[in-house]
Amino acid sequence: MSESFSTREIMIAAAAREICDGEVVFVGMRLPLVAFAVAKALHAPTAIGVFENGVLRDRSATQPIVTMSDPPNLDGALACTGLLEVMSLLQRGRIDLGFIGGAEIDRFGNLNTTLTQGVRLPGSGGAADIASFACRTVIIMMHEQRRFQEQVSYRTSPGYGNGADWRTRIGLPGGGPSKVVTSLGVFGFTAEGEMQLESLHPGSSLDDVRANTGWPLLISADVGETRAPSIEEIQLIRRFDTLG
Amino acid sequence: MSESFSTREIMIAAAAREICDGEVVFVGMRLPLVAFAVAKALHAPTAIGVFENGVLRDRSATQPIVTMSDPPNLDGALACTGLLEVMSLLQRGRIDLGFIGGAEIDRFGNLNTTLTQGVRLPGSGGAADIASFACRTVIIMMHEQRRFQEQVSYRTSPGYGNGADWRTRIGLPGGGPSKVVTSLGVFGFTAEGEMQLESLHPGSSLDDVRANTGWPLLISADVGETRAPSIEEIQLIRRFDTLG
Amino acid sequence: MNPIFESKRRQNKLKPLSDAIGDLVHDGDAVAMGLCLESLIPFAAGHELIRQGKRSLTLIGPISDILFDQLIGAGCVSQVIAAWVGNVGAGLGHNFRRAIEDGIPQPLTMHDHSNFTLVLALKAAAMGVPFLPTRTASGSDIVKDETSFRQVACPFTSERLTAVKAVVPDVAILHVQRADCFGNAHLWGNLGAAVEAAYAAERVMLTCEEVVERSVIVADPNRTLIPGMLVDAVVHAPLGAHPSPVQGFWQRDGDSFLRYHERSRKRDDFLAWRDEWITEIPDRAAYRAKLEAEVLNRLAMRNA
Amino acid sequence: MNPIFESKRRQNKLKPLSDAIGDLVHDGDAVAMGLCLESLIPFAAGHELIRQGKRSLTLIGPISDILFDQLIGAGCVSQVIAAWVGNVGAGLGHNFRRAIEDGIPQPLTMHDHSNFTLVLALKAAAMGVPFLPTRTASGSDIVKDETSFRQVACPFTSERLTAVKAVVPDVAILHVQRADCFGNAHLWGNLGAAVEAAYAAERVMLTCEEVVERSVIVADPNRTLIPGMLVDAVVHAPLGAHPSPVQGFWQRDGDSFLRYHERSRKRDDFLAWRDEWITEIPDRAAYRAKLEAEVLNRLAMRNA
Repeated sequence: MSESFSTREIMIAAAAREICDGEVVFVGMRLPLVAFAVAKALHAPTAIGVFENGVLRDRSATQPIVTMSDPPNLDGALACTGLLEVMSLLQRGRIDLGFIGGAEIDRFGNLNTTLTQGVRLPGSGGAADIASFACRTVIIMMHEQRRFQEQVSYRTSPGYGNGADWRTRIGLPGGGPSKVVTSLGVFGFTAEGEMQLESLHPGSSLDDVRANTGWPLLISADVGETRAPSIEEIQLIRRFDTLG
Repeated sequence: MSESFSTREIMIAAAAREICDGEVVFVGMRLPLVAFAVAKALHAPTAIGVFENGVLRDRSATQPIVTMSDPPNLDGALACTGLLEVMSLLQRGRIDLGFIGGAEIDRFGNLNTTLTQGVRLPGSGGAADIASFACRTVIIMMHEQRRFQEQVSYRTSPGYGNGADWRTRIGLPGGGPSKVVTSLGVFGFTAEGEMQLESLHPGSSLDDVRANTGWPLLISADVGETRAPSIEEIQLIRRFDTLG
Repeated sequence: MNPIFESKRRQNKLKPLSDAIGDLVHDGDAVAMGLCLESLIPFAAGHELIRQGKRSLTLIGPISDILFDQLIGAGCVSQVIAAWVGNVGAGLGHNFRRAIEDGIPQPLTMHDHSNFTLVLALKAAAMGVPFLPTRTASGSDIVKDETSFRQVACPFTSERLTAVKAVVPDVAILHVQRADCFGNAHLWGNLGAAVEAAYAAERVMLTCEEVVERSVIVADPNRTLIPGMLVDAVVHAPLGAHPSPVQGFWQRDGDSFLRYHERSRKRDDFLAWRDEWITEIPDRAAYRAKLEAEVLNRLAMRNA
Repeated sequence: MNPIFESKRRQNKLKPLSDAIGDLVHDGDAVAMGLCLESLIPFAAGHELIRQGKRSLTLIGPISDILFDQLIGAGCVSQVIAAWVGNVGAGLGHNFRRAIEDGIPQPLTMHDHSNFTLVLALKAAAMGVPFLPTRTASGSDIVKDETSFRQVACPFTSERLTAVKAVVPDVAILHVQRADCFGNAHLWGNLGAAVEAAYAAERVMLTCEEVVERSVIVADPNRTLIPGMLVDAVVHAPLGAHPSPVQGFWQRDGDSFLRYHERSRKRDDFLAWRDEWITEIPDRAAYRAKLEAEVLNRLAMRNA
């Protein structure tokens, strides 16, 4: 009993599995928004979603939304407040999990959304704040060599810096990245803060990953295959991912 | 055409005259509350009242109130917000005039509401903040020798400190006290920041004032008599001062 | 998951008042109460603290009216961090004076703030920073208290400012108009430092006039000033702020403040008052029953 | 009386959009706009800035979507203080890229913030202090910009923190659901940094869906997040935030953002778009008339 699924769908499924029940999640937009809806429907019914514009929700929006400020994301919200209040929750340590992405990532999970060679990107938004303060972050990115660089050209959102106890030394209270979900696999981080392959998505190979990673990648001793999305997961993803 | 009036009533009338039309006034309780209502009815119809609990009003409460948080002071308010917002208005320089009082005052208009010899008083409340930031303050006090001291035992709310350019040196942006309205007269301040008698209330004498002031008091060259409350002022005071 | 958050993650946080106080407030805790200034003061919760004989509390609040005076007189308090302690309707607080001046019933350490510095101390904690800067009270004796205040230079302008130290309450106890069982709270009227305290505190306990369905909350999410994710317990306590006012529900019972002023003037009289109104009655329902019906009718407002 | 406040003291601040922009915004001003993040973006006011040919503006806003891209492309802007500049629905902002990468139509200085540091910069100004401290973005390249960020040591704990410099806008332009003619404004939905900007700015201009009587304002004073005492001009501009959403009034017009993305990809196409939608139409009424009735019907909400 299996069903075919897209790369986007397995990424959403993998992200959804990172949300535990009861957690307070800084959701973000696009894939994580769908992941949050799937997790709530499946295994995390009491998770709370927080959006940097000031919205707090305990249920997913019932209409598709493009931005966090679209009216369907406000309708049925538990609270509508402001950026400072939500950022205070972050800095105060009240957010369990935050989702972020980027144009470039390095081996220590630092992200760039500001400037690459010759290209001006939109900038941090709230990503640097989420990266600083969430008890853990999950990074979602397409896995391409230009994105997986030994060093990012601009460090917008801090991961583990230069590795080891860098976050503590620099005074970052949040826990840093716990997973990177890419189009090829799922990655964790070693105690030294270095990214490490944990599982390959069905159909992607170690060679694919290595060819698209700009540094000699650590591979976990028990690297496996990312669990394919169940039929239930796929159905939910397709229900919620109307803008996919 | 005259009418008898109490000391309390001439104090309220004198305080009301300090409010200009269009001003934003940090009102406080008791006498200033009545003074604000009288001023609005007579010569300052567009003045705005601000209360440190977070209430902003453009009309006086229609029922008598004991505290700024009594429901009649919230009914018909323009805005209900919080202490931090109102204090931000103060620190940002948005408050024209603030009323304050105290248990002790010294020759430079510094006030004590914290500790006198052997007596623990309730403390500053917002008085130190109003004294720091209002573009000018008007101080209202009973004129008794124990209250008018050469030096206050504890400086709760800064006036002109030790005189001259003290406020600038210490980094206080607000203008400091402009008037002291007492049970005996009305006082201004010299360019050096020292209190100076400007007018005596009808029936009080220079000797009364000197006997109740703990330092050699400056007397303005053109000291006169405080204008007695008009019949209109008295009627308004009696209408609003229901708790007097 | 962080164990400190366990109670915040419960879906139903409704508890009797005695359980909430028992579970959330421990001897020695720093407790923020009476944060709206003169309204929504959680007297029911305060009386339960007295009934349970809590000791060595630090009380935090800008102007918490006679609630602090009662807790001090009952011997629950060893320290106060406040801008004003007394009886707003009548002036001085007799128990506060006795404690400071004569150590009765026990010595009291007072950390004086202004209203502004107190809300800044709570805002710093709410924001998760160790201090916030201000220009207020320069040259005042208040800022000489080095426990709470230090000088700091602006790294841009070199101006000298006062740094106000963050105050992190162990518990914030707030009375609100309504909340759902998860702790999402609607409150309105003057807000004082209530929201800052809820964000600042490690634990948050709500007493409320009404427990409402989630649908009431989400019908006006901009009125949810305290999100349930910060709340550890919700107590249904109508009239729980008496004699202070609750916009939309109760007028201020001014006579009650004046009577307390007289009955707390002498230590023995205060103890008799405490027995009559707190320790000799089991709960808030009994307190309400003791109030005359005429008083309740006079104080009741229609929702506004 | 301080002359700067004269316009704030007027009892009737209603003006046509062109007068409000003409009176309140001058070449070289720092203008905060688009503060709620992706909703209530004052596009009508932004288009009037373009129509009046304002120059050398500094734009301030956390995520102000394509409003900033349009103003940059129209040559009004020499500096941006923001956390994110682009097209939220479609990604990059083409005019922003052209200005930064190629100096077209003119060079642009960018001061990068995170969302948190931007709201802190406005909050500092709102509070009247020159900086606020934070722990965010330590180790990020963002905080290397010494114009906006410096290190400061906590005088209590000695921790190193980042001081965020206050940003004081000359003008804040806000679109709100409703206001009275004195400028008391009710707004709801997600608030972003709107309230902080209104308190921070020297001058405040409101555009609103509805001008209401004072009685509507005082019926719910807790919804008055911007008090009239801070406001200098009120403009009745229904649909003034299109294509961004306005809770209770208008859904987001997503197609419009996508079409703009395509039509701004090349400089010449952008200029044609600007002519068609801004400079060749006289005012917002004409803009509204240009939108198809079907679009307006689709976007309209009942008050929620």
